[in-house]
Amino acid sequence: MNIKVLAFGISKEIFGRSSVNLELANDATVYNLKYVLEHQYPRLKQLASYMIAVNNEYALPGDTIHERDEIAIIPPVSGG
Amino acid sequence: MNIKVLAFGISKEIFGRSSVNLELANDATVYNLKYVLEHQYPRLKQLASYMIAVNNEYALPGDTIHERDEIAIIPPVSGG
Amino acid sequence: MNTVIKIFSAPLNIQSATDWIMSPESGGIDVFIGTVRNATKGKPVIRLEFEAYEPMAIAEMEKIAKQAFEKWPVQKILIHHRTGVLEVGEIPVIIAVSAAHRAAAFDACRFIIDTLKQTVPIWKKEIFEDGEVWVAAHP
Amino acid sequence: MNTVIKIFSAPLNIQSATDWIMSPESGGIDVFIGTVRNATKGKPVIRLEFEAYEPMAIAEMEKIAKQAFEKWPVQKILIHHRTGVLEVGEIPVIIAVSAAHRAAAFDACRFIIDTLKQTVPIWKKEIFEDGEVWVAAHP
Repeated sequence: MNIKVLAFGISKEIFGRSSVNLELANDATVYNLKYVLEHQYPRLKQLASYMIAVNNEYALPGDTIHERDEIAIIPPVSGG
Repeated sequence: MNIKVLAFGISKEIFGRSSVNLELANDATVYNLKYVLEHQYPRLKQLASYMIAVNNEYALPGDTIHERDEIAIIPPVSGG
Repeated sequence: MNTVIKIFSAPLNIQSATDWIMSPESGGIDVFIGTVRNATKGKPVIRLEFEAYEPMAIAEMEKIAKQAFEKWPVQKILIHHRTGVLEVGEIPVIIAVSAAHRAAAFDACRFIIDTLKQTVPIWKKEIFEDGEVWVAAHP
Repeated sequence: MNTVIKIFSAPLNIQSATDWIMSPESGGIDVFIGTVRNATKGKPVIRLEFEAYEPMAIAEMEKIAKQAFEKWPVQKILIHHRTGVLEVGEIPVIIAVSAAHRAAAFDACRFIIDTLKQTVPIWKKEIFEDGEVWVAAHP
């Protein structure tokens, strides 16, 4: 399946744009997504940490991703 | 010596006015003042507590009172 | 000590308090606003009356501000207190504290209102439909 | 739950926040105002830029407000957060909490800002004279 990953803050700079499209296996998990992302954008590994959000919720590594989910990469937040 | 005692809140109601004048011995202490006040205004004894202020500071029972001191009776405060 | 401590007989103004407290050096500001509640222990309150022993109240509030500056790295402290008749919804007190970092502002602001309520010679009378009472006067 | 949670690209207004939070039922209001400090770790800051993942940021702030209502007897919660370019002295965030009694307002307000800084997807870039950095991005 093809998914789009939204990017913000430092991750937008790492991607060079505000979203990227990726090919993932149909039963891919958040863990698999992070693996693919870090392979294509190794600078992600230099972040203090980052999370994946699925449909506006923080996701766990084992959570499955579906084709129409809204996926975003959440680098360390610093609001307030 | 003759001293004036300022009154606020419930103590103003107990005195029936915003200050009272009292005769005290020249070496009178805060303790002596409270004794005289409670004798003349027994309703003071029904208060949860009260303090005497001398020159805008809380005074201790053993503090001596001087004729030109600004004396006030401070019933339980409830500002804020 | 960068403080403003005042007693007003006219309504307090939140905006003028926050205008004064803000500065380029501060990162966090905590503001406590006391308001007149329409009930106390379930009983409807019509209005409040505040009376202050003004020179001593100012002196005690200055002491509290000094203690706050000694205890926490805060930058500015403002205390505005009302006297006179206050209707429900009006503001008896505004306390504003600025600091480089928010923890000090929160700690100091809370310390100031807690201590003010214990030591500052200001008295509040609650007026009910069927009478009135000086708060905390009797056991 | 009586809440107002909003993200603004225009300057925040303290008075409109406090106007909304005040009510005849409340006795204590705590307001936290974040402001852009002119320096971070001693280094002069020119300006900040805030970016939000807006729908998720709103959802996370609503979760925080819900937790605050569960933990403390509070009446109203307001969270206003800025995005875009902020100069020194401007306001990135206002949090206001009202309660019958002040302890709940203080506790909830502090919980909300502490949690917001940990979980809400909003990012801050500090712009210095000689460069810029996304805060907290790197170890």
